[in-house]
This record gives sequence, structure tokens and C-alpha cells, in this order.
Amino acid sequence: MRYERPETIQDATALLAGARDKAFVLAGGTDLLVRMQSDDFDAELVVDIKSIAGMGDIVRTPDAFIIGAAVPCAALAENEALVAAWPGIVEAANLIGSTQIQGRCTMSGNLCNASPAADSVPALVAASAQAKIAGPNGTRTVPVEQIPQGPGKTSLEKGEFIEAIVVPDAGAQAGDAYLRFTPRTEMDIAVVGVGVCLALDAEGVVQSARLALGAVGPTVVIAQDASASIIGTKLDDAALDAFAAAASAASHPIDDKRGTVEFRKEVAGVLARRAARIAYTRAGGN
Amino acid sequence: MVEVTLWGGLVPLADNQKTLTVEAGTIRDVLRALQERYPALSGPIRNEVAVVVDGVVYRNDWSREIPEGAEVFLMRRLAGG
Amino acid sequence: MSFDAAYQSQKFKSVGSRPLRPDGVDKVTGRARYGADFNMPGQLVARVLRSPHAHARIVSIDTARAEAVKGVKAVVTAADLPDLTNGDGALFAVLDNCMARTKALYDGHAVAAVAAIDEKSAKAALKLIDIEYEVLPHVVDVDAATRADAPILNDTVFTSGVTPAPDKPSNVANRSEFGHGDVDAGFEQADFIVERSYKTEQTHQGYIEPHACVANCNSDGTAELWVCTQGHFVYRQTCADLLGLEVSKLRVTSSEIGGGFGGKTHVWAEPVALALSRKAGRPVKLVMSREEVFRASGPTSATSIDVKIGARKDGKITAATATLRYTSGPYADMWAELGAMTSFACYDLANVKTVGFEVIVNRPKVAAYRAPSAPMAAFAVESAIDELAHKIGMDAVAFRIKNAAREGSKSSYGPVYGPIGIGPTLEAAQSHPHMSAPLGENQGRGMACGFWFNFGGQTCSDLNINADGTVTLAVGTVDVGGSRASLSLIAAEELGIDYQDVKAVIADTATLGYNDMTDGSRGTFSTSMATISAARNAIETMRARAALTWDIPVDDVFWEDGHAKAMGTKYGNLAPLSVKDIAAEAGNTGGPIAGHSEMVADGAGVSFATHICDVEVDPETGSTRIVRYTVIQDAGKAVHPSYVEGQYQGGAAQGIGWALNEEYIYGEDGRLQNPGFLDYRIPVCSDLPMIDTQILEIPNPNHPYGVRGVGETSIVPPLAAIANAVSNAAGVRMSHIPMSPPRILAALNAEKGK
Amino acid sequence: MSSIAVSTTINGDDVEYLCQADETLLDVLRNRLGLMGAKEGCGTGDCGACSAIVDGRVVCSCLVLGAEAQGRTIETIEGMANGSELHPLQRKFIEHAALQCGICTPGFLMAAKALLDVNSSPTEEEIRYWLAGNLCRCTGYDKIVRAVQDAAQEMQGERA
Repeated sequence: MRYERPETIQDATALLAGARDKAFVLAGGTDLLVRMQSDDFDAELVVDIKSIAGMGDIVRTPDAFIIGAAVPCAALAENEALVAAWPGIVEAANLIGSTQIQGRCTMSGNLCNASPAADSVPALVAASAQAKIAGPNGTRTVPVEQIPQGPGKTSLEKGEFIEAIVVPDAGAQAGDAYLRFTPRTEMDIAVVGVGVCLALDAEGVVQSARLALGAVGPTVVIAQDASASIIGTKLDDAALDAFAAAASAASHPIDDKRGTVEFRKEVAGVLARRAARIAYTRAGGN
Repeated sequence: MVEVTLWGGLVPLADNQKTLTVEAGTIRDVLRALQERYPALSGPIRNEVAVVVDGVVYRNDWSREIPEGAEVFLMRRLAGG
Repeated sequence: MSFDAAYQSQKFKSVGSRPLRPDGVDKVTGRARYGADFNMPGQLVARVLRSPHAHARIVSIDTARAEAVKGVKAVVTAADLPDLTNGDGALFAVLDNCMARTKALYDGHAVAAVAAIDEKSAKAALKLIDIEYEVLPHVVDVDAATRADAPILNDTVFTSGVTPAPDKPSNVANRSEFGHGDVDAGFEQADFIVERSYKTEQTHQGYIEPHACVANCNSDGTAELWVCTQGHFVYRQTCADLLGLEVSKLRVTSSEIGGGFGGKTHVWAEPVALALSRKAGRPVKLVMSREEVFRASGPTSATSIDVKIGARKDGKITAATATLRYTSGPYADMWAELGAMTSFACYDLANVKTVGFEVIVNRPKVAAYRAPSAPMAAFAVESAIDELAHKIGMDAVAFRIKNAAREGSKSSYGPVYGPIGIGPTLEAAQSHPHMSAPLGENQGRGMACGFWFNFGGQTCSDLNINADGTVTLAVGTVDVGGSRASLSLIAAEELGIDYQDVKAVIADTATLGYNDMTDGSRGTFSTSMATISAARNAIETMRARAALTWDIPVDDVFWEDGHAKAMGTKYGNLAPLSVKDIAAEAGNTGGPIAGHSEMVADGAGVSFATHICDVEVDPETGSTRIVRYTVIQDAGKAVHPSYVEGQYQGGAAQGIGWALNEEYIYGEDGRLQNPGFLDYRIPVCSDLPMIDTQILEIPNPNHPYGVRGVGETSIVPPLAAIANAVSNAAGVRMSHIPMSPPRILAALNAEKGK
Repeated sequence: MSSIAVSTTINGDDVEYLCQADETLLDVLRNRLGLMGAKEGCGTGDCGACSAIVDGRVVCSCLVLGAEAQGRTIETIEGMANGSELHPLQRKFIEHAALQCGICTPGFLMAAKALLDVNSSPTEEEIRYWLAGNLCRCTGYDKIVRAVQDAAQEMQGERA
């Protein structure tokens, strides 16, 4: 295996494109290095992108936050503007692993690892975030939900890697939240993950809402009709019941060592209700 | 004379008797007497027995005297953790 | 010199204080050397090939291609470990478990091993070992294994303890029975009866240090083993037996041990490392990965237990029965028997009967896990006792006090009890502030009792008085939790000198007499007894030296407060001689001064504890949070209270993990699905509250200072205490451990009739 | 696979080594630099026994490549004491019996030091969540949390 540390995006894409066999991008490495432990892991090339200028920066533009692919999740919580604008995304990113993992892991890595139970992805999807992809023939930007294609599979072409996550400006009366279910209080993979983002009008009526569910399908599930069930309401109990029921209905989880189908479907509804209420208060609702 | 109670596993090796009386002053005397009367007991007695005298478990100290009227139990030699 | 172990009440100067431990600085600076921290020049790296099948016949193994890999120096299979166990079934089980001889009996069972100059070539060689398996049907569930249609794992196993002896092989290797009285008559007199079946899943000790050793065999038959172990003398004996070495020629050094809890009382890969070293003619370092530790070391049993208890309206239990099925892995042992013995041990019962079934399954070979077999039995019995108290309408503690065993009670496993501490722990629990603290929403309080045997054993220690009067204490029991500090306190107390003047070390097998395994909570109990004996021997020598110095009869010299003193006034006022004074003259009064002890420290006495636990159950997700936890246990005499508290807190934390989250999860294919700390979830720091402890000190009559073992009992009550708390918090009686959120939520839904 | 030359700073000293591309920083520390204080408990970032501080952040050294250390500043347990004078956290861990077997202690001390560097008087909950990445099987964490609280107070006193 070869280790390369390019200084520019062009060098990185060239290296990735030039690899005959499997090549991996190394940002935080907290997923990649775990895979490297197993006996049947082999790769021709690992490209460490942390020396490329800008990869480690969070840039605030008038209408978005541009989060470099090598920004460790711990750094997100240290950026007051981001925490103020997108508390849900930051809390999702900070639930990944432990303090030690937080010091290394990145949201781009979380996205590219394409685990159905990734923590930051539901929050990013709810926030309609975009992924800026660098490739041999220039960059393109796609909604984050288009990156994961199934467990461990992404839509990235050969030579491409994620350069940054672009989170749009939240807008005034908006709020987001992320909750997950894990048996322990830390260090667990989500059994269910729920990201909610909603915007209100001056009277506190929900104008728009997005609900994204993790660990209840091969990729993040965007529950369209759940979002619709609370638009036009002030999140009264009936709306919340409908929202929770729709969230459960949208989930199509599997039984595995971390949870059962019934448990995931039921808890998806419970967390959707709780996350919606938090997002609502954050958006200025009473 | 000392009354000795055997644990379930040993009963078939002693003509299906649960309790026996033997002449003994120490634990060593008890074990010797039992083996003389029922030779089949010598295997388990050699490598997997513990002796309980008045509620206290002894795994090795066969010189322990047995007070008059004390209750003697043969138990499996147990492992701890 | 015979040693009088009887308890003498006295006022202690050193024992009972909380000094800094002698090995502390090494451990906080990273200098302490554990199993994987030792290297020998020219050492090879070992890798073990493990069966991917739960049950398969090994048709053929061809290691030619592996041996041809550049850098590979040796490849071993069972053929390199000839059977020298001559009919000793238990030893043969150890041999077969270290490397499968005919069948792979569980996912992870070792089938071959490689030693090479580096990891890369070792891993490459493993892939080139051509092994042909004939996959057989497997069974991993304790109840499924007992059914008639279950695949038979070992056709030489016939259920023992059954008359007439069965003629068909079975997965039930042994039936054991305990108890007295007439249970049927007892149930007739009962006004209330609780009958329920319980299951507990298999758990692992979870020590953070994986097994590791460096083995070196020389051509002249001498050998060396540096290993993390709970008993290097026992490892020496077992490895010598399996490899045909002379015991005196195999020197085993116990490294610092990164946790054991019973899981390091057994050899797993050490004989394989020695075999590789013998074949390669070079030292071999073998370190297990975390995955290997889960798949192929010694977790505890999975169990299935039926309990029935009857009691009168006045709260007196009239009859109690339990049928306990314990998995032992592919090799039978005594685990079910231990469960049957401990289940009702806390209670004074007229009519009791317990039956244990040892069940072999395609899972790793079970080893002891802190009070082995007791926590599962206590979960079933203490849950049923709690339910019965509710039915009668009696307070849970009062109900237990009414039925608790006391001096003179006939125990459910046979012998009559001497003085025991269950009553005092229950009374202490009744008056503890925790018992009357307010509870919040969705919160509930539960309590439970626990029993464990505690053992003594063969113990040696050497106490050498150095020229400057300071003392080196060499002991043979392994120090996992601060016992070097406790034993230094014991030596200082008996000699009457300052704790700082004693340095305790763990001797290797070539420098000290044989010591039994450090298990059964005997570390401090037995070695403190041996240390007192050694100290008394040294005092006798020092009295003689003082007599020589003063030229007076030794009978007129007595020892007090660390000094030799002359009796009476007939010799004028001779200034007392301190250890330092006597040591300084030792060269001329007879040579180096030491005290030795080679003894059997027995009479440990049984141990009891009562735990109280508050939990909060989220009714919408079934997740359980431990809000408050209190451990009350009798230590006889707490030598170093901080480390006694540490045993109480550590046992409780392991019990909490076992009760809520930890379990071995097997797939349909019989393979372990969660061999790692991500999905085998032990409690993390943020999962637990502070764990309060109360140490009772009811002296053990069979120890000079009244010391009892404390290491294991604390893991026995938590499973039941938490189950009872969950029942009081959420109104559901959980009968399957661990009480994971999916199981609690399903129970809550069933309760609501959804 | 040819070796990679790395020059970095460990515990204030300039250090150079060769390592394989896929070799972890943990293996470099233990097998090449003789810094055995970091322990391997799992090799997958789930136990924290291999914790080290890289550029001020506490990380699992088993999930960092040796090659990534180029030009960074690394702190390991061996650098925590000031010569023979123990760091307050090291002293308090011994005083509070906040360790039994001690295999997890180096990792806990690295994580606790990183915590007090950014939060000089953390609450019990903040300590417990920050240290959740360090597994301990012996102590039940009670005395570890108390030792960190005590050290924070003492270091706070020094600053005041």
C-alpha cells in the first residue's frame, strides 16, 4: 500500500484517478483504519487530504457554511456561528464515537463511509446540505443524500472525492435538531437516528419541514409525508402524532444485532416527535 | 466418631449412602477412612474434593482437627473467578 | 512452626489506612509492563488460524504452502502438541481447546498457528494453510441443546449423576442435585407461590488487556514464559504437563495484569506459543486481538433457570426449588453445579431442592467470571423472592430478613452455617438513607442479596529484612487491584514498622514456592495470612538476635511496637532494639534475617452483600438509566479501604453492564456477531452514577485480623437488583438478561396489550 | 511496500523514524520508539487505552497512521510528568485509588489532561461524557471521576 499526502486538489484527484487498484481518501481515518485492521483489507493507495489548503477550514459566506472535508467534528462545536445556525447538525456530528474519535472523524468521511447508521448524515439531509465533489474534470455539487447508495457504496466516480460540505444559511425562523437511540449514553452506533429541520412564519406556523431517518433503511430515509403532516400547524399534539406515525411508516429497518424491526419503527416515531419539538422551539416557536 | 455427608456425585460410589459415620480426628483421617471403606471414592477424593467443617470450606488443609460433634460435608472442589 | 490463624481483636496502626500503593507511579507514568510490553531478542510474531465454523470435523490440514512463505519459521497444528494428558479429562479439554485435534467445536476454535519474523508474513502464511472442513450441524442455545433433536457434540459424553446411567450420548454432561426437606409438602403449606422461568445470555469478563505472552523454549529443555495471568504457578504446571517439560525447567513470570476477573485463570494460547517457540528454536510473542479474546477465551455461561418459591401469609418461605441449565462450551465443567449450590444460599429454608444441568454447546470454553455461576442464579431467585414479597404485601427487605440464613441455618447446598453476615447487610440496607430517598417520574428502586464462597489455598511468601531495616515482601498471588499495598500494610502491622518501609513484589515461579491460582477472592485473604506467618517467623529470629546482642535468654525478650524489649527490670533498662538496629548487626549475629511461610490458608468463610439500585426507565424507548447505586458488603476487616471500595464498585459496574447491555449474539450460522467493544457494550463512564459503598466489618474467626475475601460477591446482586428496580419503575417483570431496550419496550407494549 | 521517513515532535523532543504506510502511530510508538505507555486494548478506537494527544486533541493512536505524524506535536503518557515531579492528575489518580489493574490509566490520564487543558473546572457530567471513550472494567469509574475533579480543583488553586 502507498501513502500519499498531496498539497493540492488537482494532485489528489490525479492520484486517485491514476490508481489501478483500490484507492482510499484519508481525512479523519476513524472508519478507514478500522477497516484496515481486518485481514482481508488490501489497497494500492491511501490519499491523505489534510495537507491541502482549505480542507481544514470552516468558511462562512453570506448564504452558506462551507465545511472543509478535513474539519474534525470536534471543531464544529468550537465554531459559534455554526452552532448558533445549525445546532442539530453540530449535535449529530458530536455524537459520533467518543472524544478521541471526535478529534479526528469528519462529516465528509461519515458521508463516504456510507453506513446506514451514520449520525451526521440525517441531520445534513434534513438541512438540505450539499456535497461539493472534486474530480479529475472539475467540481460538481449534489445534495448529500445522493452520495450514499447502500451500505458501504457511494455514487462517487473514480478519481472523485468530497472537497467540502455546504450547508445553506438557515434563515430566520428556522430550527433543526438531531436525536438518536443508542443503548449506552456514548460510544454506540445509532440504532435509530432522526434529523428534523423546519421553518416557521411570524405566528409560529410551520412553513416547511424536512425529516430524515437514519438506520432504518440501506440509506437515509427522507420521510416526505411526515414533513407534510406538520406543515401549516403549530405542532399541536395531533400534528405530532401524525408526524410520529408517518416517521414510523417511512422506516423499513432490518433486524440485526443492534435492534429489531418493531423497535426501530416505534422508536423512529418517538424520536421524530421529540426532535420536532426541539427544532420548533429552536425556530422560535413557543 | 464423625458423621460425614457426601455430595450427590459421590453417593453412587458409596453404596448409595448419603451419610456415613467414621472414626476420625482430622480431615485426613476422614478421607483415609472413606477411601478404605469405599476404594471407588479415592479418585474424586484425590483431585476434586473440598471438605466443609461447621460451615467453613477447606480445600487443602487436611490437618484441620474436627471438633467433637462437628458437621462434616464433602463438596466438589470449586473454582473462583 | 504451627501458625495460629485464630482472630485476635486488636487496635490496628497500619491496617485500615489508605496509603499510596507501591506500584502506583509505574502505572500512572506508563512504565508498568503488561503482557504485551515484554520483548526478547530475535523473537518471532505468532498468529493463530481459527475455525470460521461453529462445528466441523477437520478432514485435513496441509501447511506446506504456509511453511514456504519467506519469513515463516514454524507452523504448528495439533500434531505438534501430542496428547500427554494420560486420561485426565480436564487437562485433555485444555489441550483440545488450545488447538483442535479432530473437530472445531466453536467459531474461533484454534486449528493452526504460525510464527514468523513479522506480522505481514505471519498473516500471509495463515491464508496459505489449506484446511478442509466437514461442516456439521451446530447448536448454541442452552435449551435447544438439551432437546432430543439437537446435534450431539461429543458422542463419548453420557449424563453423569443420573441412575440408571443412560446408554445414549447427550449434550447434558452432568446432573447435580442439592437440598433438603420435602418440597412438595412445603408447597402444600404455601399461601402464595411464584413460579417463573428466566434466561441470561453469555457475557465476557471484559478485561481491557488482551491475552499476551512471550514464550521461549531452549534445546536443553529449559523454557521461559512472560505472561499476563492470575496464577503463574498454575500456568507453569499446565504448560509443563501439555508440553512434556519438567516443572523446574519452565520459569513463568507474571507480568502486570490488565484485569482478569477469572478469565486469566486458564491457559488459552500460551501452550501454542511454547510449541511454536520449540519448533522454531526462537522466542515467540503471541498477542491476542480483541476479536480473538471475545471469540476464543473463556466467557461465562449462558443460562436458563426455572424457579418456584412458596410462602405463607406471615412471610415464611415454606418451599423453594430451582432447575438450572448452564452452558459450559464444548467441554463440561462444574458451572451448573455451582449455580445449583449458590441459588438459595442466602436463605434459611426448611424445604429446598436445586437441580443443575451442565450443557455442552458450540460456544467458547467457559471459564470463571467473578463468583462464577452465582449472578445468574441470584437473578432468578432474587427476582422471584421480590415478586413473592409483592404478592404477600411485605416489604422486600423485611421479607428477606425474615427468611435470611443465620448461624446454625442449614445451607441449601448442605453444610450448616457458622457466623455469617447476611443479616447485618440487610439491616444496614434497611436503615441506609438510600432506602428512603425520594424517587422521580418513571423511576423505581430495587434491591437484592448475593452470596459467594471465598476460598483460601496454597500460599507462600518470603519476607526479607534488608540491612537498612526495610523489608522486601515477595508474594505469589497476582496483584490486580492493589493487593501489594494491602499486603505491605499487613507486614508493617505485624512487624510494628512503618508502611513506607515495606516493598511488596510478585515473585516468579523460580524464586518462590508454589502458590495456587489467585481466584476465589483469596488474594488478600490467603497471602495476608501467609505474610503474618512470615512476619511472626522473622520476629522470632529478631528476638533471638536481640537476646544474643544483650546476652540474655531469648525467653526474656518480647516484641512490641516494632522493637525487641527485655522483660522486667532485672537486666537494667536496656534500650529497646528496632528492626533497623537488629538488621544493622545481622552480619555478626547469624546472617541475613528473613521470615518464610509455606502454608495452606484455608477457612475463608462465605461472603454476603446487599445492593440497592434506583433506575429510570424511558417508557417510550425502553432504555434504562442507573440513577443511584449502593453496595453494602461485609469485608471482615478492610485492610486498605480504598481498594475494598474499588472491588465493590467494580463488581457492581460489571453487574450493571451484564444486566442492561452485554451479551454474546450468535447468528444462525453459529458465528459470533459482536466480537468487539463496539457491539459488546460494557458500561462507559457516562452510563454510571457514583457508586456508594458501605463496608461492614464482622471479623472472620479464621483469620488473625478477621479478614474476609471481598473480590467477587459484588457482582452477584446487581442483575436482580436492577431487574427489581425496573419492575418497580415500569411495572414489567423482566425475565431475560440483558434487559436491553428492545426487550423492555416489547414487555411494556405487551403490558399495554398493544 | 517501501518505508516512509517521518520527522515529528514527541513530548517536546525531535523524533525521526521509518514506518510502513499502513503502520499505525500506536505500533510506531510501541514497537519503534519504545514508548510502551500507550496500550492496545482493541485496535479499533473503541476502548481509548491507546490515547495520545496530537496537536492538542486527544485521539486514539491506533486510528492514526504513523505517516500522518509528520510535522505534528505529539504528547504521550511518558511526557506527562515533569521529570520526577508527577502531574497533579497522576498524583490524584494514585491518591484516590482511581486505578486498579492500571492498563486503562495512561489513556485516561491523556484524555483527562486534554479535558483540563480546555475546561479548567468541568462538572461531573462533563467529565463523564468527555471520558466516555476510555473503557475501564475494574473501577466502575467512580474514583476516576473524583480524581479528575480533585486535580482540577488543585490546578485551579494554583492558577488563582
